[in-house]
Amino acid sequence: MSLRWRQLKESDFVYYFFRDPVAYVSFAILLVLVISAFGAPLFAPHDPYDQTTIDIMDSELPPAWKDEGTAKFLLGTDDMGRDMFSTMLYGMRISIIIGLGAVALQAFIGIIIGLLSGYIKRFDTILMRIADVQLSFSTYMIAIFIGATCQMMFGVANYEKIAAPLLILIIGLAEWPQYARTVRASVLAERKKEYVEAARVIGLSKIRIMWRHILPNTLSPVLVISTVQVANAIMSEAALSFLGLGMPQSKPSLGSLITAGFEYIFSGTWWITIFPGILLVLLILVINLLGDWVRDYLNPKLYKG
Amino acid sequence: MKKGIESMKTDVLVSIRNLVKYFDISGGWLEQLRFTGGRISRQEVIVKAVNDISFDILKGETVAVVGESGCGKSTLARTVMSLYPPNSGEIYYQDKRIDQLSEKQLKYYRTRMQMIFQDPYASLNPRMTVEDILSEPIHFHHPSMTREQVKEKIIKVMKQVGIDPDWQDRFPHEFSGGQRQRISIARALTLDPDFIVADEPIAALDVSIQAQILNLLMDLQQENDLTYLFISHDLSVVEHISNKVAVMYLGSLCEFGETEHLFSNPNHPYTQALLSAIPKLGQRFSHTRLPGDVPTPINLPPGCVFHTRCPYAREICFRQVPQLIKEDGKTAVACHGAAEGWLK
Amino acid sequence: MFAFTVRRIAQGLIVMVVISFIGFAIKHNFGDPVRELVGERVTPVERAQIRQQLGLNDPFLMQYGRFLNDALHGDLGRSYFFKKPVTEVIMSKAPATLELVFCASLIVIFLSIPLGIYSAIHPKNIWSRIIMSGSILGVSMPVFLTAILLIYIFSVELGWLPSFGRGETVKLFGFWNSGMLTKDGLLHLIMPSIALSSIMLPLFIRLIRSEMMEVLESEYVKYAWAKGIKAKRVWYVHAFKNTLLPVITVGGVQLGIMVAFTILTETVFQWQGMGSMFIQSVERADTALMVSYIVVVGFIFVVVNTIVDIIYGLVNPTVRVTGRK
Amino acid sequence: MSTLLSISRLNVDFALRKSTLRAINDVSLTIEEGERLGVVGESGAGKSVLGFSIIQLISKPGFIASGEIQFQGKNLASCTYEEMRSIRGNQISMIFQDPMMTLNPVLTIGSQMRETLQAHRQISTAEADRICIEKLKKVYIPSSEKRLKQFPHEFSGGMRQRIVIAISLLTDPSLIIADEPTTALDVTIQAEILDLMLELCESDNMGLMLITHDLAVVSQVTQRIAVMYAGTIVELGSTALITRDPQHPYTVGLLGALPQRAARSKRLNQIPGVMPGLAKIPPGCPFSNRCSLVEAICRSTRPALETKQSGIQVACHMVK
Repeated sequence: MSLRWRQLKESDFVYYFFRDPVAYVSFAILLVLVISAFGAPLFAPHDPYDQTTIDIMDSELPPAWKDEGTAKFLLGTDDMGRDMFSTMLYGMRISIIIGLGAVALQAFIGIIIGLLSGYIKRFDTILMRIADVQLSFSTYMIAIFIGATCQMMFGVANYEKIAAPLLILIIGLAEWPQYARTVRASVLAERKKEYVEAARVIGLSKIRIMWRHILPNTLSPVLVISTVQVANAIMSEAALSFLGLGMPQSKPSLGSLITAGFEYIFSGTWWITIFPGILLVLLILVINLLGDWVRDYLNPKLYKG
Repeated sequence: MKKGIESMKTDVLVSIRNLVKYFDISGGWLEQLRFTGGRISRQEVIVKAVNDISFDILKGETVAVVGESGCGKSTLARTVMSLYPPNSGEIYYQDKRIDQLSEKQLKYYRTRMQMIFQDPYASLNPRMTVEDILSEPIHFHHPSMTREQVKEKIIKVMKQVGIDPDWQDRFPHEFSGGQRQRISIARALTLDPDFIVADEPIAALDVSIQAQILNLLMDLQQENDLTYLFISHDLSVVEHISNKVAVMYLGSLCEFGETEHLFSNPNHPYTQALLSAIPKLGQRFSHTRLPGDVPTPINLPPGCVFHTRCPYAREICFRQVPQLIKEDGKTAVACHGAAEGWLK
Repeated sequence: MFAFTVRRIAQGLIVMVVISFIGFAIKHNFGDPVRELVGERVTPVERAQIRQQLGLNDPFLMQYGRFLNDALHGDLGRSYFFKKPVTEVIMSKAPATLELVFCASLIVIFLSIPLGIYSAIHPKNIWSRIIMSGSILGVSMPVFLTAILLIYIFSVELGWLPSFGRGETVKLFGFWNSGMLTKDGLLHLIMPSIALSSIMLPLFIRLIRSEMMEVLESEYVKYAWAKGIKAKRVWYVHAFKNTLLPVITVGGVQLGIMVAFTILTETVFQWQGMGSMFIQSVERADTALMVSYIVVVGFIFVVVNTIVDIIYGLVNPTVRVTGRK
Repeated sequence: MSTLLSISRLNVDFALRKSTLRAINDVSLTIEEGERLGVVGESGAGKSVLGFSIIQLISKPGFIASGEIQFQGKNLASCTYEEMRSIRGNQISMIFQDPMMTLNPVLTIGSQMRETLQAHRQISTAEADRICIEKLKKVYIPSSEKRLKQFPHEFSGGMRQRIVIAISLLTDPSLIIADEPTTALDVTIQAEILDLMLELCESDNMGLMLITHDLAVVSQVTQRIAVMYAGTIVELGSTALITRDPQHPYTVGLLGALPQRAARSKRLNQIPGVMPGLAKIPPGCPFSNRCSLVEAICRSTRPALETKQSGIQVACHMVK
């Protein structure tokens, strides 16, 4: 244990990480954001889901430093009278959960399909054609289509009830080709290498070679795209919510908060949109910055399928 | 079969008979479309990597396969190792036919035949420690062996190839190219094989390291009673290490025979050109120029594959594929000129 | 090259068939053509009759074949909401979207290439750092948020630019409503085009930069330096020509994707194009219109991709001569 | 004969994140006009860096720390960018290792040849084409006129290397630096290319710096050899003398390791260990940790390159 710890401490990864201010500052901000999102019930001064504590008379109050603001609501309130700060924390939690869930699903589908089509020629053509079509269609588009279809299937009311798992499913189904292509390309590159032939000469089975030899060597590019994909999934969720295909106003994500505020922006009530907007951009930005850093550090050739 | 090849003897370890290996690289049917002469046609693109090759490898000897890049020598090695199924022809290991066996039936032969690869950087899995790399074959083929026995075996092979057994937990990237090649050799030795295919084992190494690895291979052959199929493009290395040489050109065997005899008395015009091109220390060149370039293995020339570049080619060479014929009892040559006596 | 082109077009056709099949499957399962045709106030008996007449009880594949045949003749069904043939509705909305995409593409192409090249040639320069920081911020900004911010700053706070609609338009060739010929129309185009290009532009800059930096490391660029060639020629001829190849492939696809982003932009700016029409058709459960949008957008993507592939083939001598990618 | 290139006390450093490493350590050598010099060493010995430092194209993060490179009355180490550009590809041409990678895949052979001429001379396109065709003929490329319109992928590896050689001849340079020009080629092609280079150097009285790991190749083409080890020259002298009777223990070992020199099927003479990386070069003689003749002085004092009894310059305390 202590040996592992020391190895980690002495590794290049840690060394370069602490040498790069962009990397550790981004990481620190991300850490704060994630902790405050998941600790929302502890940190938030108000509970936006508890109808009894919300007073419609408090609606559209500006931030505390404005003349009409009150200290009770630091960043003001939204159109329903919910405390912006608390609602944003809860909203960020939903955004992050959906983002991570969707990426887990994409990665699961994508890695399996990528491995299969990279190693078994028969699957390859058809699976990659599907992935190509889906990618050339843009993942947003697919997500919007699936979302629209789901909404028609379930009806608006039912859709809103199961919005969170449904969004994970929609974004996951829309974006798996990214993973599949990355994994496939790196499987194709790895399986040409002689260590795979060496494993075959030993007589190991295909499944074992795939699992023990090829998969571990495709993980660097997977890790690199994972960070970017989390950012993309959060963005997709926000876009879907903005179009009314995402989280309902009663349980808003950052995206649906921005949507709700958009109607009021012309009347000068900017804070309902701008604050969640800044938080959303900050969240995505730090993830992207970390993703860039990880990519530069690992520097895998992100194989262009 | 053919007169040129010795009939099977008991001391034949591996025998290759009329081996043919083609690769279809035409892709899907849309990729096969061609537009020629005003009409659309479908065309398969087939690389004829190995064409009808036969020779025997006797127990304890080193047979080298030489040829320029793209001549099919590596494909031959991999087909012999059952990494590729041959399109036709047979491979025998101690008189047992092994080219049509399933992976399960092959399991025993996998312990008898092992392989060493060219690129010391690609041939070791970068995510496995030396111990993992060396123990994997043992665990797979001898699951009943205890942890201690496996450990003992690993230490033994590591010592044999000259790697400090204390370095078992290290990863491949912590070793130099020469050391990695030693580990790669150690992996081949863990199963105590009789027969090792070495595919350009020293091509990627520096001169002083090449000598170390060649010496190691020769030592191991003595200690472990090994038989080698040694693939190389470096003729001076081949001359040094092998008992017999097979010269390949464009997927075909040009000449096969005892090293000393073949080097001092090459019969095939291609062998002659190849030998004359070896840079020799302190001598000016006197090489035979070959006109033109090597044709692609996709469109093999008819007749003798070498006729497009052969300075002696005659009419028969354009039509008829020459057979491998043993002329003087020592080397077998596939050349009409040599067979009919008009070459020289 | 000919065979290559044939291949690309054939692949495009296959994709179109798949898209139309998916589109039809959605329509078949969720749409109600009877309602689209005659509305809700019809007795069940009449309803069943109409169903029979329309062939809605036929096997799925037969109906699909009919759908395909109709689509090939330009008939994609009737919109329930607009009470008009879908083709007509889409034709009236398409110019708005296409003009928007066109302007945004111009912004992307004319800004990304110089900025990308500059930051690749001088990676450590302060301007390159600013470009790169700006582009990562741009990549992290959702399109609709950029649009909202633009409206807030330039319409609400400063009052310089109009915040919604297309403004004054001129009818061209009898069907094309163009906003690009009047001052008002152009003013209305500014913010939506910027918003639409806001995510593509940084992506393109990053793409061009990384591809170009890779090319600058290549052996042949080093050889060009060793030949004593002037820096400008090395950068703009040797390096940039090779950068173009991957950028064309990825870039073409991305320009197609821009059509998808019009949905978001058009919604924010209440731009009367195909994107906002699509979202409205989803809200109104106007299945025929929605499915037609999918098919039309799919068609645009396929056409763009095919053209891009063919251009790639023309630019790349390896493909041009051998016909293999 | 007068001196064409004279390198004196050249040091090249690589600036890494944590430290600076010396890749070329105190190297001095000369090339006379029309002379062919071979630079031999294993990978990492610094021979390529030496070649690139002459034309000031060391890959980042390498830079010339000190020393002079005198070429036709100019010190290349202190030339301005523009001065250097007008020398590269003009008076000094370079031939790279892998002909598959050195030619730009999207430009025709003609435009890649023409641009070289036009970068250094004020000439018309027609005149440039005439010179290009003339040089292509010189390297035995048939139907040269047609070739100018073709792209690199339409040529085989050997043909491409001929084209690269033709490009290097365009401006009639007085020095060609060839960095492993035949390593990526097959033996038969290698022999042809070397033969061609030798012929051209002799007919045009060009200087050649042939950088390679292959002693046999060097011995066939060059008049003098510089043997490099870990960033320094350990032995420098006439090719005939060194191949016949090498002095430095490293050269002795290297020649002994060649299968050509050994009896068939007998063990080769091997040098134990590996060449140290730049960060791990021992103090004193860089070869001391692998040398069989090593004594105390070798571990403490760096030997200088001196002319010994044999007439060869050797950097070794033990050689008289």
